[in-house]
Amino acid sequence: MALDGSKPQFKLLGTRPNRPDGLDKVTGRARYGADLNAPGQLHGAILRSPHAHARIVSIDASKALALKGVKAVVTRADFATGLTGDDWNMQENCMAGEKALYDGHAVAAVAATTPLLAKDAAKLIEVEYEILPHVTDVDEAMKEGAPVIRDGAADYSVPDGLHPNVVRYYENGKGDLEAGFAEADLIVERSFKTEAAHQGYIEPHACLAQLGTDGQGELWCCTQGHWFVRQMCTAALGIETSQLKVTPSEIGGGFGGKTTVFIDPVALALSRKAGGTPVKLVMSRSEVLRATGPTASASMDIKMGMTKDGRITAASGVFRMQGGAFPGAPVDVTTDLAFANYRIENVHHVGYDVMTNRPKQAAYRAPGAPMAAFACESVVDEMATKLGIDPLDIRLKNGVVEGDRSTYGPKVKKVGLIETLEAAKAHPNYAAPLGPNQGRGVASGYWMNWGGDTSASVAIGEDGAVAVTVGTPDIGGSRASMALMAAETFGIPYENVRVHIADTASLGINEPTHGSRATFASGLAVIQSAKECIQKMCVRAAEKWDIDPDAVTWEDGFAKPSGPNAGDFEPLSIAEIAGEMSDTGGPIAGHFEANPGKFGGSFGTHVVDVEVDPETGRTTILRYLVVQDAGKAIHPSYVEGQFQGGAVQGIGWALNEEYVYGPDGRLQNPIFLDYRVPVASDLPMIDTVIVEVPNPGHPYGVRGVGETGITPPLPAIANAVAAATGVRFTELPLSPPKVLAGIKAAKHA
Amino acid sequence: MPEIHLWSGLRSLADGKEVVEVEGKTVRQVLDDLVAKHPALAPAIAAGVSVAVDGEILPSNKAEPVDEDSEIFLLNKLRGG
Amino acid sequence: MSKIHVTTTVNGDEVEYLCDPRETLLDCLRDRVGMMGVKEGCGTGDCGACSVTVDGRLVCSCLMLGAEAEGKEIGTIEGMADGDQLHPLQQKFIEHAALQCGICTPGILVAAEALLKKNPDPTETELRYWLAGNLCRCTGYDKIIRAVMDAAADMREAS
Amino acid sequence: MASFANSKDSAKLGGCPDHGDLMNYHTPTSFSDASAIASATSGVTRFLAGGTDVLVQLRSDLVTPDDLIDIKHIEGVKDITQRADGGWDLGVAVAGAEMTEHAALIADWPGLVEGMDLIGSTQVQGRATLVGNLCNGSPAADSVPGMVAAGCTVTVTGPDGSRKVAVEDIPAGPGRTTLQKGELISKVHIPARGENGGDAYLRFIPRTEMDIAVVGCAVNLRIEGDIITEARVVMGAVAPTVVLVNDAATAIIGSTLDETALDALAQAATAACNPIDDKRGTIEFRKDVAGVLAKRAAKIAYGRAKGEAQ
Repeated sequence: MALDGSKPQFKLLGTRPNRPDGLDKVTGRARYGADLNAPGQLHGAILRSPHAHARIVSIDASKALALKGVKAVVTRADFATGLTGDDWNMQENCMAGEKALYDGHAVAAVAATTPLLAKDAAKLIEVEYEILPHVTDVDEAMKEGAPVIRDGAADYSVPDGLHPNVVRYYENGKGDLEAGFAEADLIVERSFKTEAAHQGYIEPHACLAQLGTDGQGELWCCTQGHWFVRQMCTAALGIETSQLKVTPSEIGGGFGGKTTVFIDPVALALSRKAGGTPVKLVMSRSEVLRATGPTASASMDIKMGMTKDGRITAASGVFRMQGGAFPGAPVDVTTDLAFANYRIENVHHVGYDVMTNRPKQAAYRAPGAPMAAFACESVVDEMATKLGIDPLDIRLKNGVVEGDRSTYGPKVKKVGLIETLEAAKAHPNYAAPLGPNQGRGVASGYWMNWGGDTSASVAIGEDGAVAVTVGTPDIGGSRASMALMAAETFGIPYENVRVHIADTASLGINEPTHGSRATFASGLAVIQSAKECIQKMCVRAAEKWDIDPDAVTWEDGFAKPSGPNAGDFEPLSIAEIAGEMSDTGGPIAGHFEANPGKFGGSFGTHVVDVEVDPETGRTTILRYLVVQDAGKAIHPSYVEGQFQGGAVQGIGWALNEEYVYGPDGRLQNPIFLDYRVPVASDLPMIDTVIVEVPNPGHPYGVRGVGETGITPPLPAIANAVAAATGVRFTELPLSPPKVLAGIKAAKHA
Repeated sequence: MPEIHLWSGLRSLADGKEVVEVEGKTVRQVLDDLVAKHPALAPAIAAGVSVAVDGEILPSNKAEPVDEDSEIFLLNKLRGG
Repeated sequence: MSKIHVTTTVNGDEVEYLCDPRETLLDCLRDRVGMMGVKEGCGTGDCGACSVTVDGRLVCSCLMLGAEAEGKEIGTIEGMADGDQLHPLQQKFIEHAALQCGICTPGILVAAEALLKKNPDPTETELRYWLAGNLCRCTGYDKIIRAVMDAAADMREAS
Repeated sequence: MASFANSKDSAKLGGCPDHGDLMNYHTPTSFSDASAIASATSGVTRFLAGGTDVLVQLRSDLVTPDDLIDIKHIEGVKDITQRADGGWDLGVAVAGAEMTEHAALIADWPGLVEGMDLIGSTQVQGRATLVGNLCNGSPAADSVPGMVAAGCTVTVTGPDGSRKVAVEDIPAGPGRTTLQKGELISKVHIPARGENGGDAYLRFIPRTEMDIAVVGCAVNLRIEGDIITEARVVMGAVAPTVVLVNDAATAIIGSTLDETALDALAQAATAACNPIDDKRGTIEFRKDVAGVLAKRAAKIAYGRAKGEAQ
């Protein structure tokens, strides 16, 4: 579908009305995953492996079951058998089978009459383990002799001779690397590492599950995508999808980490075993950190060549991605997007998906992209510095524009990288004076965005008010943007639209709110559904006026004769048409089901100023600017919110967040005290500039904005620290001990 | 005829070719033809790929039309957060 | 099994509950009193989602036992609005888009209100340090800080 | 004295058919009663004041006490009183927030109070106490170096009555104290500030708030003219317990805190470190930063002693 050129002036899009769910969320009324109770419910608790890698010899739950009030214990034996591929991985991750594969891996679960009793009972389940050697580092896991997590996990893509822990291999490239490097005046080659970071949503996973022995069930849970939950749960339990109705609660953050399941199949299995009694299961924070998320960690080698005047001649990268005890690290995105900012003739990248004894990685905001950006944008920055070229200028010179051949193959469509660079250059932050021990860093990043399975409906009420029903949970204000797009399309007030998030029984399947797709894809679905309503209302008006439906137009909430030749009739409002709908053909509703493409990627450029304490190595963020292409900002406040939130998550990942494993393979920092996400006093205001290069693939020009924002911060901050200290750091996080050691080493060198 | 560009890792499964000329008017038809010409690619295609037709990434809709002169790139299946 | 009987005041109303000695005030407020606006994000006092006031003092309800609430005055997000009249902080949070997912919002509102009672004219830095124990993963805090500062200015003008 | 027993028998895990983990909650109204309860029990005992460590341990399944003794029902535990000699007595349940709202206490002992104030969030400040921080036994406890530097003592009440103990003699190692079974701290005593004195506490954390100290340093000193005549320097998080570093004090006594004295101070502070490598910092880092913080804290304390606004 083409950009709607007939509507250059929007009445509502770009305004900032109050979000429809605002009142519920500031009064404590909004109901999140853990906020629903069912009469007679039981409470679940999960027993988790304290070992990084161990064979489960036996499980004896008799002592737990002997407690009064304990109603059910489940182990892997209570789940479906015969699963393969991703379904098997998901099931195995929710409940260990033969082996516990990481510290925190679920091995059994119990349902009892109170939460404390369930917790106590879980401790009484006796598990005999045979402890196996473990590995938690990506480079170690690839070495000969490293413990094998699971034999036979590798797919077709892995060449012979690699360690069985390498389960996927990806190689892509074009041009002639050798010739490209030969042309270069400057070649920089460096290796980089990033640690795993957790999505860090403040709401732990929670659900309320009921599953009868008749195979019919209901599930209430916090999720980014309840159809995904339904598919996974029914697969894990061996029931048909239609038998399970999943209703999403309000969701307390997800950032990718709630696009899969961890506890939902377990709660359903407990309910089934307890004879269909509802079971509530809520994770603790330490369970969240030990057994859900995090993102992959990475080990990367980058080599880039540049001419004296700053043209990139060649780039190559090797990306080793650690995704925990299962296949699925985002090796493809990391490799394909590594150099995607640039027009480069000669490129080659190789990616390895590597298993270790860590929790199964889950998607985290632009999964795979920030690590690659850290490596690549650090090297580009170093080259710019060495050649004495302004870092924005070097990106302006090499940045992709429409028609360029992308580094990963296809031609580049209309994108806004150059516009973000120009806006960053013009921003006062880029000219702000810097003091001693201060430095400025720049980096750009990209996310290609997503369409995906999408289903929505729009229905007209008897009074002309509009009910919009979508299947993408509202994580960050998407109800407001849906209502704005519907109201804009109908030409009615924003307040006349109410947006609902449907359960899995009420719409066709929907992918989750992920891939920065909700405003694009559900928005598109809402607009198209609204247009279908409008078309039907025009038919009703035409019938009333006894003229051809083609002679009726829709304008600002009214059906009107399209011109003097169509006849002279008083315009009919949406309310008037709705009031008569029973007598004019019945209900009026529109719907949309598709898997839309043309989602239009989003580029962003960040500029950050830091100060590094040379005596302690601590980095303070002084100023932060996010410039990003939104295509069209439907509700600018929530677009800015995405920019700011993404940037701050990136700041955390760059400076202090990391998974720390001890020699015993146990996670050492499974609480927020030591898993250090940024706090309010760590940060300045996060300045934003919304660039709008409309996406031709959306009627209002929307591009997804959620993910790009976490991609530039890692390199931007590393580049700023390099400018402030004169030392190039290649391992994240830039924690004070690391930075101070780097400063000291440089002094002695 | 439409051309399908393969990522490097796939080329060994297609007699070393980087570009394969295929027949078909939809994504499904050209992928079927690709596998018919190079059966070793079957597991890779079955594992799921994203397809970019003339620069536009099509997540999974195999009914999307392909023109005579379309430039098609296979990409690893992409996923967001 | 014997439980502890507690009589306490929540948002001005007297309530009674029976609790296990191991249950936290957070558990009791949610499961025994039905104040679901009080959220659990960590259970270890690191995230502030369960912030309430006890005799006017801001605390994490996960770091206090339910049994300790005997005779106290507890304030939660549910008691913040005056009937159908939102507190200026609540109104400003909506207007400034100071929430995305909203899970941290009740705790931050309760914490911000406690600050403004003590200091009606905080600097941005004072506010940021006061709220350092309230984690928000969505917003990067920017719009939260703006909303509180704006509400504070309005409240000063109104008083 | 009220006592709520959740169950009577000693059966913990597995022994009791009704329930698993049990905990008795006691609310004595005198320290002798509290001591008697603690003396009588054979299981794990914890005293509950602010609870900011006890509840975390309970929640994390690290420690589920058999008997939890809430001491906040004892008269006087929330009092801050100035003695006739100018010193201060603090009740054991005085929360951090109550100290930071006490202008006269801050005027006397800004460093001691800021050490307390650095613990946790605003919310934690509403509950956390000096004594809880001390008895938790963490070498990284933020309030302890300041107390030791000030020369604080505590009253320990036990089955055999009460005795006064220097704060530095309480910690015995990570998570351990020298308190005996049935003993608990019943009062904190802060010396009189006296003339021309100043104290300061600084800690290093990766973020600006909410972290456990990677290194902490308290300095308390007195001057005559520009010359330092008395000093106590205490390091935190660099050894199994907080360390009173006499060499560091010696390095600045008799000086005007000139560069030479500061360098000697830093060296002595670093030399006193016997830290570990852990998730919060490396040995090398802790040693380096110990010297840096000692200098910075000494400068603040010196400025305060001179009456300069800080």
